[in-house]
Amino acid sequence: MKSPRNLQRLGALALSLALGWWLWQGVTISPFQGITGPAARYIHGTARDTGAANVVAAILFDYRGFDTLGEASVIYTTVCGVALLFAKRRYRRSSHGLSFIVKRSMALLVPFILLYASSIIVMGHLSPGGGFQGGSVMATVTILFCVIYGSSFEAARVSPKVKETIESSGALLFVLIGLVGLVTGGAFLTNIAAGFPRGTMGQLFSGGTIPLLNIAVGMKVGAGLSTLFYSMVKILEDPTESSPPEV
Amino acid sequence: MSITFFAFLAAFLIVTALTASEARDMLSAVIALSVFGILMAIIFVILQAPDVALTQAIINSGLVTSLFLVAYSQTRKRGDDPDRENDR
Amino acid sequence: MNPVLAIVAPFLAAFTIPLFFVFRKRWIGSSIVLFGILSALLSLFVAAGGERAVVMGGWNPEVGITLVVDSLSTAFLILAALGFSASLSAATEAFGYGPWRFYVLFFLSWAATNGIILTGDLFNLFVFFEIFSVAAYLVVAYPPRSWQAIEAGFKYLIFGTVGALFLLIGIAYAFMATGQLNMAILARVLPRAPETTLSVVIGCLVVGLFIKSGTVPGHFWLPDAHSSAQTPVSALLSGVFVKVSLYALIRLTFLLFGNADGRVFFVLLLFGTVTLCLGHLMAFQQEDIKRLLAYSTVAQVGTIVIAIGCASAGGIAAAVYHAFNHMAAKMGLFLVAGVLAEDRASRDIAQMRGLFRHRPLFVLAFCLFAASIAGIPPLNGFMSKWFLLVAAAERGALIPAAAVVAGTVLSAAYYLRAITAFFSPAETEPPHLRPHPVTGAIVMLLALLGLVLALAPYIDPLREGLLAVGSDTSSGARYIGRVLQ
Amino acid sequence: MLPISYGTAIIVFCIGLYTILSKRNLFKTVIGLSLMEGGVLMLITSSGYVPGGVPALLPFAGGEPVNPLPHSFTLTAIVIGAADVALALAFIIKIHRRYGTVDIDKIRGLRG
Repeated sequence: MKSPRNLQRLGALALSLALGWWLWQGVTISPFQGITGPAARYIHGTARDTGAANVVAAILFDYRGFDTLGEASVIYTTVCGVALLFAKRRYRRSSHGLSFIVKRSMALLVPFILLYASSIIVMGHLSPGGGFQGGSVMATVTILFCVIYGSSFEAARVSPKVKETIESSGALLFVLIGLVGLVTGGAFLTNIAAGFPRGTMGQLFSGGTIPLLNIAVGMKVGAGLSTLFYSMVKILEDPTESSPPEV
Repeated sequence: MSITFFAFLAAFLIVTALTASEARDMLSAVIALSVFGILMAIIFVILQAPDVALTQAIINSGLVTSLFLVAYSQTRKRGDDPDRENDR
Repeated sequence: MNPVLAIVAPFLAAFTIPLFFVFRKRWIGSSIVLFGILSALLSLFVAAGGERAVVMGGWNPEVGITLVVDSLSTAFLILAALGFSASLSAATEAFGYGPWRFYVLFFLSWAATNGIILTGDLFNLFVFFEIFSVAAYLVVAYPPRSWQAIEAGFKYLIFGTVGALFLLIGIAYAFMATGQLNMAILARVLPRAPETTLSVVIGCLVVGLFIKSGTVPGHFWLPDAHSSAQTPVSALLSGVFVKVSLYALIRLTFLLFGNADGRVFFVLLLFGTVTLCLGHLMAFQQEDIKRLLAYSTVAQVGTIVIAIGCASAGGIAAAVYHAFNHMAAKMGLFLVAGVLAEDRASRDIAQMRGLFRHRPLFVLAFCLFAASIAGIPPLNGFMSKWFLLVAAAERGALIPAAAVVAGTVLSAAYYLRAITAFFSPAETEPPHLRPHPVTGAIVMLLALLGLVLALAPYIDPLREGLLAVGSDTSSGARYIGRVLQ
Repeated sequence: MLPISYGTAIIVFCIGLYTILSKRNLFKTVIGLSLMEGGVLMLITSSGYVPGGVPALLPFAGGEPVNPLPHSFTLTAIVIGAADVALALAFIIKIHRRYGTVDIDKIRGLRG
């Protein structure tokens, strides 16, 4: 038993080392000659093309917005799948939560966390951040609630159906904004060319569809990750689940 | 940012990765993974990628670590969690 | 018709079904059917709309994400539309409309499949592969109370994620070397990259796609996933999902590396031959009918990889033709096997005696599909293998060609074993279980499709279309011109 | 600086692969996936680094910006990787319900 195991480890080590050497050989570090290709266009054209100040947000939500739709759909798929895997379980208190003082201070803290999350989402086109980051911060509120109040509390406040609605509406909003471009501008996810206002760079209302798409993604990710976390917390030993069905 | 500091961070990153891979105690491995995520976020800041660093800090070291902990606590044997005993 | 509609329609379905669940539960069933019809029709319209390239957001191809319809993607769009609608109909009969989350995943995988087929951007390809894979792990694991399915889904997840990471690192190296992501532009600039970098790009992309498609070093997940899943899902996995990874393999090898490095085709020939032999040998030993079919799928993947490895227009035409034939036959085989296994409440071939008297039409269809996939003349499977042998002979690849012929004999032997069991008399009368009108109709339609495909080399438009797919794809010039016009 | 960054990324990727190939605990497999993903992320982000560059936020204060395109890929890849890991953990909980263990050797369907 001992020796095949060691042999397997040795094989894995040898394979990993060989792969690493091969990958290292393939790295090309050429002396820097300025940014070329599409990236140059993104850097120099963002202000004119989109009106956003954050170039990464402009790439994510305008130039390559289709990638972002796909990326958000991966989370959507995962959430749907985890909910499918843990379907029809009872909700259960995992613990009674922490002390009164912690609960009170948490209650004071939550509005500020939510405010921070909203500002990350809404200012996504101006500063680092955006729908994904803000949505994740919102989902962290779920985790804090679970830790501090015990897992039954959170389900009583925000029902899973509300989260489901928010998640799906966020996804639909993204597609519908894309379809506006298809109707007016001739291409899916067209931003400025489809008539969305560019605004003044650096202002809150600028960048055409970018803030809207950020909000859509924030809804989708925030509700989705919160559902995901909660689906994994709520499960418990189910005595009816012991016999595996055949075929 | 000096090269020495960057090299130190990189070495530390590899050490945490090895710890996450080799630690016998699963809880230590998960904590090492969380530290790995935070170090990675610092390296992203040095590489001038604030967006990526923010996402990495929130998602990889926060959310994924908490999911790991949830999964770890769910997969321990029944009865060795004092909280659950008090519940009944 | 804008090609993006073929991707957006299934996405819309996936995003609205949860809203129907929350607000209007009674509409779920009809909305699933309507969205299914809509998605299939839009895919076919896009396929019929002729060659075109559109860029998302109205940018130029270098800056935005391009969607390209050319002859190869047209062929695979039609394949996906046929396979998904057949599987959807079978699923509505098998599961009803209750498990709406399953249908959400189903539509997401449909959208991702169309996305992989249409996209002209390397990173976008990875993103769609990831939606596709996550949805695939979960439809394999459905229903969540079946333990084999959960284990198979987890195994698929580990393999699939490693494959995806290899794909991603390959894309990262390609981007590092050139700074470009559009596949048409990469086809021009990638050959100028240093040779070692190019070999890393090729190696990582090919390893990733091998794992995703179930070619030999990464085939361990395939038999488990295909045999543990529910019947409509197994049919979908073998009929469409495997082909999508093979589509990406055809597209990337010919477009990016066709001119740069011919050695990749030798690798494909080698691993294709190994996969073919291993698949047939393992299928020969199986007692479980769904595992037998799953290993047969491994062998057919090997056959298609050999056809790609021939590196010629004829080889691509054979690969596409064989993909269609395998789709028609293997979907039918899985659907029939599912019905028969349900009747006997067992998937053991030895238990399946006397089923011919019980369900004669299903068993006859099984015989037809088995004969077709084994390659009995003059059925469609024989035709595509003939094309393949011609292409292999032109390339001078005699050992793979011999392996294909030997595999034909071996597969005839194991299918004959299953068919003998169906026709031999039974000790106990099979119980009469519920009828399967929809599955029966789909099986008949697939049989009809198989017969039409057998005639394809004699029908001028179809033959010309196949040859055009081969010649367009092997050079890549037409694709590049279409995108960069 | 760039060679260090690339080298670290590749080493981390290989540590992850070694973990997946050699460990028998399902949690370790998922940790390995996480490490591999971290390696790829670092590789992509490094490829966008420009010596002396500033973050790609308009207006560029004090110099040439770094390449923002790899950053957007990394963002996408982080989110996708987190989704994969979450799904794998959900599967592990589910498998633990059946077998009461997370050891690959003791789980029938995952051998071979």
